[in-house]
Amino acid sequence: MDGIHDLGGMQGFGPVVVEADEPTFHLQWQAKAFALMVATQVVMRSHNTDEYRHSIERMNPAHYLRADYYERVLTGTATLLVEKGVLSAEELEVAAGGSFALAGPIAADPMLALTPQPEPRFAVGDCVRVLPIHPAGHVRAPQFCRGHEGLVLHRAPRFRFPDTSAHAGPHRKEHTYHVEFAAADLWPGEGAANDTVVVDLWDSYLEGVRA
Amino acid sequence: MDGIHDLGGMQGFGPVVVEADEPTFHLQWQAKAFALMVATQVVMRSHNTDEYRHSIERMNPAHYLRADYYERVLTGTATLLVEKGVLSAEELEVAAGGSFALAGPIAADPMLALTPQPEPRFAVGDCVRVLPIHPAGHVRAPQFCRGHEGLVLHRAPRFRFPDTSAHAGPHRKEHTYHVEFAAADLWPGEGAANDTVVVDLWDSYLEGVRA
Amino acid sequence: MSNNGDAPIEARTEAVAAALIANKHLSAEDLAHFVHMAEDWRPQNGARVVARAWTDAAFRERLLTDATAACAEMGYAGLQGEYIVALEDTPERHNVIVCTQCSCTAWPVLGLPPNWYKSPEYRARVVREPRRVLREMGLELAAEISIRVWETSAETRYMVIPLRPAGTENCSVDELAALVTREALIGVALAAAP
Amino acid sequence: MSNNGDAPIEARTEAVAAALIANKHLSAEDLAHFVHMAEDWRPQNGARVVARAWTDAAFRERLLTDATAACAEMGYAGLQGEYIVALEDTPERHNVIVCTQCSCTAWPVLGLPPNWYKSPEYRARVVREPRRVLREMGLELAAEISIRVWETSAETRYMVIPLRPAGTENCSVDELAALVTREALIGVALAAAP
Repeated sequence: MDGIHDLGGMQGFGPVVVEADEPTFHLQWQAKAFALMVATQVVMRSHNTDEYRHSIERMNPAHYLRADYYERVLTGTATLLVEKGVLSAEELEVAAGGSFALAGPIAADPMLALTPQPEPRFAVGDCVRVLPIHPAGHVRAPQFCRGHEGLVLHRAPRFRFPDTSAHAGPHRKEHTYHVEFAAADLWPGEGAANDTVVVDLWDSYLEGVRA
Repeated sequence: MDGIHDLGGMQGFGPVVVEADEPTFHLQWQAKAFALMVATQVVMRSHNTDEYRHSIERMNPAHYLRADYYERVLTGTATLLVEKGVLSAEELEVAAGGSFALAGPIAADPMLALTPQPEPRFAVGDCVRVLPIHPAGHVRAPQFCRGHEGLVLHRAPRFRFPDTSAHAGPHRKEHTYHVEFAAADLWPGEGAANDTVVVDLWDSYLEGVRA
Repeated sequence: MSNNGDAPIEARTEAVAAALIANKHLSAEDLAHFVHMAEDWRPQNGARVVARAWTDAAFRERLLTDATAACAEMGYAGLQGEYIVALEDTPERHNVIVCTQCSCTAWPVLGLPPNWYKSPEYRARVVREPRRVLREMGLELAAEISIRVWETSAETRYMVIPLRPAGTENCSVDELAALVTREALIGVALAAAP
Repeated sequence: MSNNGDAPIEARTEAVAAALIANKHLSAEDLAHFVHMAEDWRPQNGARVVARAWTDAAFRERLLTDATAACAEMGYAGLQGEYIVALEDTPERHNVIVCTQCSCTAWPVLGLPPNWYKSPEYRARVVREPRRVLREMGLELAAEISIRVWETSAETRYMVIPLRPAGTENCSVDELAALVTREALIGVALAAAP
């Protein structure tokens, strides 16, 4: 989905503020939210990582930007526990003593019909183009590189295909590629002639470009 | 700028809630914020409408989404009054009795070098493509149509070119065109075969497409 | 970073107004003037334009050719009404207006836009999934009716001329105007049945 | 609509934890286990990897060929460390890591990511204007040095091997590791001078 989480290239944000010697967790609830996120996936196996990432993406954009990282972690996890029927929204609100905003629903038709690519189609040095897709569900090709051409720097092993994995689609694994894009092509006018952005992309997201 | 204001097509938002018989203003401060917005432009001539629109675009995205419409109106207006030296941020905070978040600064290099087009280059029925531009300053070609082809339905009169008008560039007026895009081309997979989106675009934003 | 620690919005608004008035940049009367002006911009204005177009063929022609002049003829002109274009619905095509980047509207004929029109929800969604948004708002359009969404990205300000409802042959112009809501002028509703 | 009226985040977190524990889906020990695990993931781990790569040519080769195995060899493996790739800076090219869509990081070698890495500010800006962001963060790179920004969009987890600072010929491996901060492992800082 083209949601607020897909932040790459959005303008209007201020400086990046670094805290010196930042601890792993600042507050106890943050440690607990992190542990809940991992334990629901690893111990309970309530949902997988792709479903989890998508649950955060479905948060209302205003809530997403207002929330601390660990509030997003908790909101996504709680949303899935409710959607899977493990807990109810009502019991959470009673226990929390107030409102408990969850993420929005999954789109009606979240997956595109992208042909599975169990065998790698591309090699290091190939020129590829990212398909100009806009799935309504989970997808891990950032908008800023869609439609653009890049060069394959590296081929990684097969990993679960996130679009189907997040939406209970057929089991599917594909290679990913580290694809290098010229910054001057992604954002003409930013003046970064020799800078590049490398995006790690599943085979299905790509098409070959004849040299 | 590719800011949070350019919302067309962003996913993750919930239902549109209509209030029956909504009044012109719900609260007195909203009426005053509106009047300040108009009066600073029309009576004081402190800044023009393009500068004003851009001042709101420069709000921090989290603030933008959190704020009521008239809080955005006030924030943009106050930002320009401070930037123009009419008021100081300090006096505003003293008078308000607390913090007063303003919009962020104008980008260092806000205008692209788009060739002025004082004479109309296109006519009704022409096929045009929106340039894949990403100016760091004010621009009124929404991201969702950039790079896409559309059909000219109508040619409107000359109006101030917003990119230069917002940034004290050379005086410039150009025709705008009502350009129709196929929804299925803008967002493949949404299933709106016979729907279209018409965007009102300045001549400079376009290039001709040979049939 | 988000800024939640701001002074109340009433105090911030008052701070700007008071400073400009104290410095004599503006008067309290200036502000009152624009508030009154805004209160005179009402969707009833646009409704009267529509009702006249339904009943006066020559006016309809003028409205479709030059809506700015046709609206001015009825006394509706001014800020954000400098170049108005009227969009006439047909049985095959439905028109909807949005401003995705801010909230531009033809103030003199539609009034200041309502909250829903200014919401991120409407601005983000209606260009991409108009049929679903209209359905959620209570307007179910047949699949064969195509939707044209008009994005107010430049200086043209639009108004929709909805289809005249059946059974209104004997209605007066005032009765017809009463069938046209602000929502119908924007295209998220039809003109009401009498 | 934004949701400002929520119960405090502490209460919401506790509500989820208490319900899962009450229903025996999880135990308090499970939660404590993952908190302790996270506290063992420290940027000092990655710093040791870098220091060894600087001083042990055979290890550097293994790290560049198969960083997952090379890190595991030093005991750094586990969640979000299933496929690690090491990015070696050169005098001509500087590497920076980001995750624009969430905040993925190689936990076992970098630790959980710091707040700045998870902020919308960093995620939105560093892919588009890396040179300006690095400058604001205190790292001014010469114009002829090209920047490669690595977006963690799939399952590869990256770590940067910064350039070994001058004047460190006589430093021990531990002394070298102390020069490598979390920020240097992500690429927004250089290894410190001794």
